[in-house]
Amino acid sequence: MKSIHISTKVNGDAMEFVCAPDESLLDVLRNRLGLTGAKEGCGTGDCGACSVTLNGRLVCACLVLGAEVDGAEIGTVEGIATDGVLHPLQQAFIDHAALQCGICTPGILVAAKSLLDRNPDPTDTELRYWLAGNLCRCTGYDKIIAAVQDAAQKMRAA
Amino acid sequence: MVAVTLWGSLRVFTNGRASVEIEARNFKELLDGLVAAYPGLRPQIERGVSMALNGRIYKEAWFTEIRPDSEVVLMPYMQGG
Amino acid sequence: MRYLRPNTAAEAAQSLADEPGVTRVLAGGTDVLVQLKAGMVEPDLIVDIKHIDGIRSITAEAGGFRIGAAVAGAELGAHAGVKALWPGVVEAFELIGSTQVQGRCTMAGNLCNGSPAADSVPALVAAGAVARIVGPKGTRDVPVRDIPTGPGKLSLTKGEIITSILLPARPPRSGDAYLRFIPRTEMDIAVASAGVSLTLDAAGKITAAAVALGAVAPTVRLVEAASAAIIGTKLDDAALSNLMQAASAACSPIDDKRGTIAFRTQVAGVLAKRAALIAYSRAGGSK
Amino acid sequence: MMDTGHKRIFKVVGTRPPRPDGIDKVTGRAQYGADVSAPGMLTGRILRSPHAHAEIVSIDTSAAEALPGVKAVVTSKDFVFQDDDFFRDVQENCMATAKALYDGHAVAAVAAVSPEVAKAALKLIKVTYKQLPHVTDVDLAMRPDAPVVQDGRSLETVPAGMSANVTHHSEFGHGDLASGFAKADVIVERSFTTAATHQGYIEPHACLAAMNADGRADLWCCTQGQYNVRTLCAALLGLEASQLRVTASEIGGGFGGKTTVFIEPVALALSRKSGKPVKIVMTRDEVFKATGPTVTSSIDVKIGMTRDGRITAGEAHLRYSGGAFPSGTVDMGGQAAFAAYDLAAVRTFGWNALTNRPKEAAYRAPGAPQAIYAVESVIDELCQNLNLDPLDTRLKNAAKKGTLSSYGPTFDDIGLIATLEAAKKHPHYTAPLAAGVGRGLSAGFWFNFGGNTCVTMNINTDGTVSVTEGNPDIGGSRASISMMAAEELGVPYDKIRTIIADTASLGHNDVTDGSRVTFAVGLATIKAAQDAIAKMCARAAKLWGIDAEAVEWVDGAAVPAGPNAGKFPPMSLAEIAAVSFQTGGPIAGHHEFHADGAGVSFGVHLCDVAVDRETGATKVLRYTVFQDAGRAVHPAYVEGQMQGGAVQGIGWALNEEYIYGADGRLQNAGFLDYRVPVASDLPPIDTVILEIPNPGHPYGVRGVGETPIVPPLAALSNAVSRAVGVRMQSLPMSPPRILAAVMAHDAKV
Repeated sequence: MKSIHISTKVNGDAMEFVCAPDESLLDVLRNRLGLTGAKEGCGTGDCGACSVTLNGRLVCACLVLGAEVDGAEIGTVEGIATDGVLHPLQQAFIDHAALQCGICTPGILVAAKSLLDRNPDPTDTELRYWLAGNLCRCTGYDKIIAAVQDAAQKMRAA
Repeated sequence: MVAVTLWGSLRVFTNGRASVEIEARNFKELLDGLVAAYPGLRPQIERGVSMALNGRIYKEAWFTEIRPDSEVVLMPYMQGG
Repeated sequence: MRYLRPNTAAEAAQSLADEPGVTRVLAGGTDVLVQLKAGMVEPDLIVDIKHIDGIRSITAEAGGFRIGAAVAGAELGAHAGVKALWPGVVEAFELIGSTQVQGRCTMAGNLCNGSPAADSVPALVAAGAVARIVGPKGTRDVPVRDIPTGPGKLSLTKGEIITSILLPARPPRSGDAYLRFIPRTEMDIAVASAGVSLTLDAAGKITAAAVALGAVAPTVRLVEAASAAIIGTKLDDAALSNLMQAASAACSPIDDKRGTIAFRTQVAGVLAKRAALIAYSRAGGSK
Repeated sequence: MMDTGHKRIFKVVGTRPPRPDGIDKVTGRAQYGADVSAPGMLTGRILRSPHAHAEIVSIDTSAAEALPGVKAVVTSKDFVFQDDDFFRDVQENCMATAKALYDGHAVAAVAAVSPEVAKAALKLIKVTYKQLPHVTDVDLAMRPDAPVVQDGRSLETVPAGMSANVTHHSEFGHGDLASGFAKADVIVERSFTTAATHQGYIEPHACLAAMNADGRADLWCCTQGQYNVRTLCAALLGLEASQLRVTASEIGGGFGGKTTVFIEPVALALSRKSGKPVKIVMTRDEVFKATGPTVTSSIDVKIGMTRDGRITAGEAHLRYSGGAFPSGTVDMGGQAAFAAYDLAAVRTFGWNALTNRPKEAAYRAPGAPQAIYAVESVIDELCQNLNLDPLDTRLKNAAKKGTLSSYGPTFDDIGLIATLEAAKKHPHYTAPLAAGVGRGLSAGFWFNFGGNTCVTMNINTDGTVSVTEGNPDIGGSRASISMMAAEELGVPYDKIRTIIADTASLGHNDVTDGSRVTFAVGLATIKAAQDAIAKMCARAAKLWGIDAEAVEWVDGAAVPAGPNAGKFPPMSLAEIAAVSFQTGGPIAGHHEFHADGAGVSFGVHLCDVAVDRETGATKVLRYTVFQDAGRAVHPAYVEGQMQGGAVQGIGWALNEEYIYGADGRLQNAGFLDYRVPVASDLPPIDTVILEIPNPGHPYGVRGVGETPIVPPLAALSNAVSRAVGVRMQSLPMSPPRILAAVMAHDAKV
């Protein structure tokens, strides 16, 4: 298999890599770019632990080929905090005990941020459906919903 | 002597008795006494048992003191999640 | 394996036709990458069609809309015009997968995956949608209902790709709806589904109807008897009961991990009834 | 006695400080099993049986070994033969020897320079199988003519003449059943089944092993117990414990499923053979097929009740299968089944049978949810038959201090009645029910464990404290341990950092199981703090020139114990620490022990559901959890355990199940068709924490992690049964099952 050379932007930084044509963006991020924040929980788009944004759209990195992202902009959990300051969502997850084991947390933060970027004031139902593709096995989701709503409220007030 | 309550499926090794009396001052002596008096209990005791002493469960603790008036119940060794 | 990213449909079709090995067309990738991961397929060539000119656009055409083959669910869901004309098709498309999958999945991909349980297909069939196909020998238009021929099987020939799907214009007082049954509220494959499209006269009587069922037969089934059961009625209880019976009678499902024959047969009838009621209301009918 | 703490005013315990692992987890920096790499690392992959049951006639690895880039291939021959049944079962489960016992059973493994080469190498391994008849259903496996999964595994307690698949038999209880049932006005007898479910942790098992030719090895893995991993791997590979250092990664969920080994010994064997570090990461498909789901069960329950709601006798027959290897989980089911009730006559009979399924692993309160589901369902039906309030009926029969429990011992202080009363008083219980909505409730119980535990606490010269414990943090324990250290030492929470040691850095700790960590590690932390305090008091005494006995510790400082001791201002921990080098050297407290006295825990769950009678779909409308936590050290994390456990139980009740085809192969080895609850499936999960202190812990702490998965099964089943007017007897209550029950019922009416 001939490797492909790709130029892309991850969290605003220009990056280049080579990858096999059938290599997923998730494998590229984790194994070639050292960004292990996105997790592989299933590899089939059923758990959301690898959620990232691709040109502003929320996607599962396991369902994107590395070869597809030439010229694209990718956002991962590593890019959510700026200059060492936590994003309100990140702070709210800590404050509300919205994470336990934390393996789903990066994906949920990327997904929740993607929603709040579009809809700063979602209902609980909208939030629950938006996050339906992000499995969490520890929390029962209750505190996740509370944390996102609290962050949304703080972001609206800011 | 200490009266020890056994769980039901062990009674085939104690002539059908649900409770047996053993001379013991601690868990270790109790287990040794049980095996000596009822050799059929040996495999289960070697696999592991817990002891409830006055309602509190001990998983190992050979030298836990047992008094003659203590409530002593033998239980399977448990594992959790 | 090779990865190609052609800029024209003709180029894509030619490279697919020229490849002697296994090929896969990549649009949203939400099925293809799962197949790769599971080792179900090891393609020699993957053709990414997303960079074909015009393939990501939605354009008005003859009173309807032409949906490019690489338009993602989230993009169609944001299109007010299509949503107003064919709400059932849009809601069917939007039911596919999670928010993450919606960012990538396409109707053409959903159709070409060949699953009898594909969500968008019953709605497209009920809508009378037509796929535009480009192949090495040129372009042809084929009704969506004629594309799947069995589980995983299509009427497309080697080298052919779907480049767009046309949702036709429709008469006034028309409505459509799609419902599916899944065990959870999200993230499942349809166990049974129904798409209904209908048109009313000024008095609220149904003059035309199409009822398509999913996940209850090897391909999506357009049920003439179900349409007949409601044409000429105002969806009174007797018509609904006949519709349910006709829909259930048209089912020939399988028992599998997702549902039983009895369950699918029963629920397909229930969904046809409920979808008909929504479509009727959307067409302006009142009960 | 340890009861002095109960009335104390807590300063840190009971507050909700941020977790120390929080920032790492929200920024993506936390390192889980699959997140580390080593220079020169190889990729390990495992070849698995496609058959439910097959003799392994031969394995030819020569073609794989010849493939460029393949550095090692291992089979069962690469492990040390184990005499002991327990170790041999672990080893056989990691790598099959003579037979493949289930779909997905490992038969060989490779290490190669890349995932692609490893994948290609697997295809080159030629395994010749001779397929054997299989059995995956527990009732069928118990038939005398059933295919035998493993012969010669029956314990001495199993009566002769049964199928060789029956490995365990146990009986618990007391009193005379016949006379108990004779006193009943109504007797209900029902049979139930529950499907196998999986813990469903989102992080697949992953490890990185590096082993040298001299037998020295390092292993990084996601586990609930690094010491147990060391014990098992050392045995399977013939290593000395001191030479194998195991480091627990951050763990992405366990719930009991990461209390044993699957890939770790394989990675070590590959590393030993190749001389290079080897990383193995399971795919999700492998997790479902080849790690440890729960038992499946088939249960008969018979309960007699008087007209006024007193239970006169209870009897249960429990048939569990823990898969292809012997399992004693049914013992715990039999002990727990009737534990919530004060009964004069009670008896449970348990059986475990081998089936061609993966070896069961623990899952939150193993064995209890199934048994209690069956018992609580029958109690609910009796309440319906006799028109009794289900809460009052449970209160009338509830176990309390002094009750002879159904599993033998007499209960000490327990919180069941308080928990039931809290549920009765709660607005949820009296909220009006809409038409078609059913309300269900269930009690639940779990034992909770203690176990072997070590803690070291270093007093740093700048007045901060480093705590080292040995249990992976699966529920916020680094926070709760730091809180207990802060409480006992009298210093602020943020002066303490708790880390989890590798196996070389601290003595043995049992696995994180049985809801033991906050109890047992907490207790060790308190004792280690007391040890450090004694040393600090001695230093202060030296500085003051008085006897050590004349110094006591108050609010984080040494003070003279009374007017006779002399008049000195308090000397803080920081002040003592600052001069520790000059007063005798570094100061550390430590404690190593086997913790006993974990208090049992009870919970009561209440739920409202609406069922669509035309499709069998269930919607959970409202859910409230009531549980005795003894003492909630960090209440938000206690709530999190209650909510998470409840939702796992809801999944078990409604949709989660292992589905096997007629060929004995697993049909739904993925999150698409193994349906764990998603956010949109659920309402808020309300929680009410009760605090009935555990007399066995100075702060009153009880384990809280497992009990919450127990009640949801019956709470949901009772709610659904009441909503549709049909008694459900099988889990999960998937829509096809509910619809079939409703249609059968409607056809009769």
